[in-house]
Amino acid sequence: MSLQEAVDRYVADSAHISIGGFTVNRNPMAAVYEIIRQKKTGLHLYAHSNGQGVDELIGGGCVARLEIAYAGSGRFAPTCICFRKAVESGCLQVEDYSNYQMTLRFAAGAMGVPFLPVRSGMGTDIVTHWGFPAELRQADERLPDQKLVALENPFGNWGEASTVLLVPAIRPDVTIIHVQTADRAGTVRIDGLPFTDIEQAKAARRVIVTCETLVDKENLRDHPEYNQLPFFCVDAVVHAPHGAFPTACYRHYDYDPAFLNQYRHWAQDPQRHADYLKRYIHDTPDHAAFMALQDPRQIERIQADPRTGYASGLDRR
Amino acid sequence: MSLQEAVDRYVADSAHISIGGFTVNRNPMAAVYEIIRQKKTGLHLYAHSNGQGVDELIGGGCVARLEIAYAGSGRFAPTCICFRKAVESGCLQVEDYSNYQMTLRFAAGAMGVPFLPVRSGMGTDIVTHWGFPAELRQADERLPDQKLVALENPFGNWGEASTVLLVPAIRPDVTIIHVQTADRAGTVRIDGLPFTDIEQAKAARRVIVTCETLVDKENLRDHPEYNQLPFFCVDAVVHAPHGAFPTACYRHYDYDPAFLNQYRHWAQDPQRHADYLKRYIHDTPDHAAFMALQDPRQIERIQADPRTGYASGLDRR
Amino acid sequence: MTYSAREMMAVAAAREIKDGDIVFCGTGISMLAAMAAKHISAPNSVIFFETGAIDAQLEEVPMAVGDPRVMLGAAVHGSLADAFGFMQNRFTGEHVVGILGAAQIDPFGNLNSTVIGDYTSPRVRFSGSGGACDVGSFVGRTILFMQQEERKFVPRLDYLTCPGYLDGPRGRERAGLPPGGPEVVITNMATFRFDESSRRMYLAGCYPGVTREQVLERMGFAVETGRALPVAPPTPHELDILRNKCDPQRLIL
Amino acid sequence: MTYSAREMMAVAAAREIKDGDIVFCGTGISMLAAMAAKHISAPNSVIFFETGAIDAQLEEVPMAVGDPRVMLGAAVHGSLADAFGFMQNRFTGEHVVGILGAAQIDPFGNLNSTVIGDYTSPRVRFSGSGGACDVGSFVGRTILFMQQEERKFVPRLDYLTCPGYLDGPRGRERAGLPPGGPEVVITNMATFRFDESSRRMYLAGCYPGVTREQVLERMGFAVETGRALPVAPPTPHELDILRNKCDPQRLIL
Repeated sequence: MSLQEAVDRYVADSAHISIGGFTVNRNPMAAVYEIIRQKKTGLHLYAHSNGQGVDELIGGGCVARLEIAYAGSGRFAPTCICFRKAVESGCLQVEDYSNYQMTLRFAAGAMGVPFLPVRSGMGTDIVTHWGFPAELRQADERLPDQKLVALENPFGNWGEASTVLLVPAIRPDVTIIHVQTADRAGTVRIDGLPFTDIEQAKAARRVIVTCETLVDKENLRDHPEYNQLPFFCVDAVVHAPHGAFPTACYRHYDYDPAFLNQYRHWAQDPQRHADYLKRYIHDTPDHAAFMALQDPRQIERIQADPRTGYASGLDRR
Repeated sequence: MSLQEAVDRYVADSAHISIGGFTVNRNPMAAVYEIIRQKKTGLHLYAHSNGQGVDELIGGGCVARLEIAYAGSGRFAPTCICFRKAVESGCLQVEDYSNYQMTLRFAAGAMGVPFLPVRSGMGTDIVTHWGFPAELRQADERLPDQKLVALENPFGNWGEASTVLLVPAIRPDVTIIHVQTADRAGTVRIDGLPFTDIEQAKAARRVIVTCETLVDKENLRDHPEYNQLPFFCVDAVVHAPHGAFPTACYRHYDYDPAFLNQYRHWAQDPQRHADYLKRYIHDTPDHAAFMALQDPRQIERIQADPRTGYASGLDRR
Repeated sequence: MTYSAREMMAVAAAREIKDGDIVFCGTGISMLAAMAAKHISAPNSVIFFETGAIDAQLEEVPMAVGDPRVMLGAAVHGSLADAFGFMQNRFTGEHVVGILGAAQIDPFGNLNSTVIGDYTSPRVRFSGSGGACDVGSFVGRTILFMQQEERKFVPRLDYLTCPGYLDGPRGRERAGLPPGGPEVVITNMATFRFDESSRRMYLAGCYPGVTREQVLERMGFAVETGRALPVAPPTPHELDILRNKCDPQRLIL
Repeated sequence: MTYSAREMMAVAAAREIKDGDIVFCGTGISMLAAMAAKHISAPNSVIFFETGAIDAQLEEVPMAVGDPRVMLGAAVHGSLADAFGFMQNRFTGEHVVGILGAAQIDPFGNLNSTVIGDYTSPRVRFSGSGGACDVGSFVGRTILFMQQEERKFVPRLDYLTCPGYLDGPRGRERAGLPPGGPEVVITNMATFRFDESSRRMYLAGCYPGVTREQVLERMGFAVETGRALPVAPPTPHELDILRNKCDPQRLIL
């Protein structure tokens, strides 16, 4: 299946979607750009700590609501640019959780339970301040009625916990992840840190996987302990080289500091941002064309060193 | 550290212990035999579906209480022999859970929460019949006051669940697992299925790891994604070749059908069982001596075929 | 062509498996049924063990779900938490068919694999639930293997280990369980299904040469027999697959 | 030997790390502090990221906790669930020291990294909690980095993202949080600690050339200053490690 077809089929306007990756790493950018290219709107987006993918979807006008723990791209954007502008101008409804709370919410969806308990956040405003008002929650059956629920430990002081917070499960319509290797049926092998990609995928009704390398089934069966997601969880597998660019893909390429700095400059100004969207996304037919606009010498520079898995010595200023 | 020293130091009489492995696979048998050899008594034992390890500890007179989902060794003993006799004669107190409930109880301990929710078992006698009476539970601070607690879903029908069961965390004094590879500091690499070993280890105050191959730290650092347990979780690492025998260790050796059939024969009769305990365990100084009593041709036969990870074509009748 | 009752049971179960099903296998005959189905009519079914092996490529019959033979050529080696998560998760769990056995079964397809007699001082102790309680709670449908004996088909279980339809219509819902429940009971003489409205077991099929009366004699409770049809004997092809592809060492058969 | 305030901050934090500590690192200067401690006084400390990299062997300074540089030579690549599990688990969590920063801090060491102004229509929106709320909730002790500015040291936070001692003595216990709490606040001018009984911040140290008054001027609330001691400047060895081993590219410093 092509990425155009996968996004067209599984990402409807107003869908609840989640994207994998973490800050500057393994964001499913090819799919993010395709969603923008197809002008999807009103998306309800879930992420834990996501930088570039979340910010581009917001900047691309696709996102109405966001549930997230952290919107930043490390030193390139300690707070994501378009995210910040959208929140401050009141264009984006946000519900805040902590990273572990978001992780557990995806894990609850993956496990098929309505909630999981956590000992994080009691006494903070994350519990008391709701981004989605109670009326919105009650009116929308896609949202749990409550943001978080405190529960007195029914096992007394077992586990030395008098109280826990319960975090509600997330079950997106579709989760999109970008991985190093997948087979044609959809079995996934992630190298390096998996972040919460696997829980996000299992929690979703539909899963789109983009990958650097697409292989036959036999190639992944010698060491099943290195695979994380079986084919029956996956609805579309797309071969998308540099599919995480400008974020990193461990053992393949680094994040691109030049692009990320340039993006910050573009995103800070409405006209520059509009020009960027037109030239790089709307006027390109696909990710290969987007990549063809990059400086090939820079693409060479960010290739991963086989020993370290990143571009050792890369100029990252 | 020697296994003698590790067991002596971390397994006290009446300790709460858990052992890894599953039915006929990767039971930490070298440690089990050492516990029997040291005549530990009154142990409170946790396992999920464990066969040989659980049965030998019970037969060896070490276990007072057991929390378990399944006590069997597949076709060799659909119900473990010593376990069955101990329960039917009233010598062993047992608390029954399902496999997933036990898995989640270890996971809760590993995560540091007092309980986890599950949708399994509502309406069954696992909920209503308690092996440990309420008075015992209230008198013993090492036990949660309740076996299981039903909770009405505080998020309404979120997740299509009206009710969930809460399973209480397990936090053993010590967990013992046997793995293929560990480094001298304790970082662990399991090949093949990990079962619930990792959750069991993380849930425990102390962890003893026995391993087929002991390596230097550098050997495990090229592919950290293949390791499961970091050194700071592990208190003792012991090199114990054939440490899972007579159960299997994937990519090293198969279970030994001859021994397991012989064991069934021994365990069925008190005198034969006493002779077995004396000759194989109490009269041997360590696991190497126990292994030296085995037929070397049979040990050769159960060596794993590098392609399959088990002894292809082994006579298993 | 002669065949044993065990062979008939394995074939009857294999016929219940649809292409694309995710088949949860226990030990023994259930593995044979899953292997046979994959060779005969459901090549795209997925064999799956609670131990975490997904889409195992069985070359030799495993003797336990923890047998290293379940690991060969799998898609993923997960943990037990992963395996049960797939079943509890409704997106995947609804595609799972579970194959289970037990010491006792009642008219609503509930199972006992824990004790005979009083729980606190049992006459006979069995292995306990293992994953059965979880599978019976979570998955879309289950296939149950039983020996046709009066002491095994009982009006009331000594201990309810694994939920079927509990106390009947909407019993699972009232208890808070997900939808699902047993689809078929396969014994050494007959097959049973469950009435859509009463959720009680009825006789669905008798093996060649077996009468309804012979079946009823070997049950501790009455069942409706009016819908019973003859069960076709194993075909030579089915037997060939079972004997020569699935269990050439005769470890299970 | 001259040095910058950032260098002083990194060195002051590195000195707080004990050998054997498991150090939770965020982005920026906290990574430098952890790297410096490992080279100077705590060779057996473990650098650990919420992204799941355990005992990372940093050769280059990561620009984010999701930077692939955190993966090099680690003991284990876990998931986020694993990483936070180690902190919530008391057996391991008590050995973790967390290094955090924020936009605002209050007298009890609670942090805001979410908004300035009203939550529903903020004047300034920041990234949000990330893992900070979890770390502040779970781990044995935390080291907090702040810029010494009046608008950052506020009597009342606009939004409480990450718990310190909440409302004071036994505040965490009343809320149901595990034990723990901030140990030290490190700014570009001074260090602060928290009184054992009142749990309020007090001035613990002033950097060379900084007076108590200068510090107080740059705070929105008063603190006790009687226990303040001079902080030793970075030694040449500390500076050498920091500049040449930890951040030769000057990405953070």
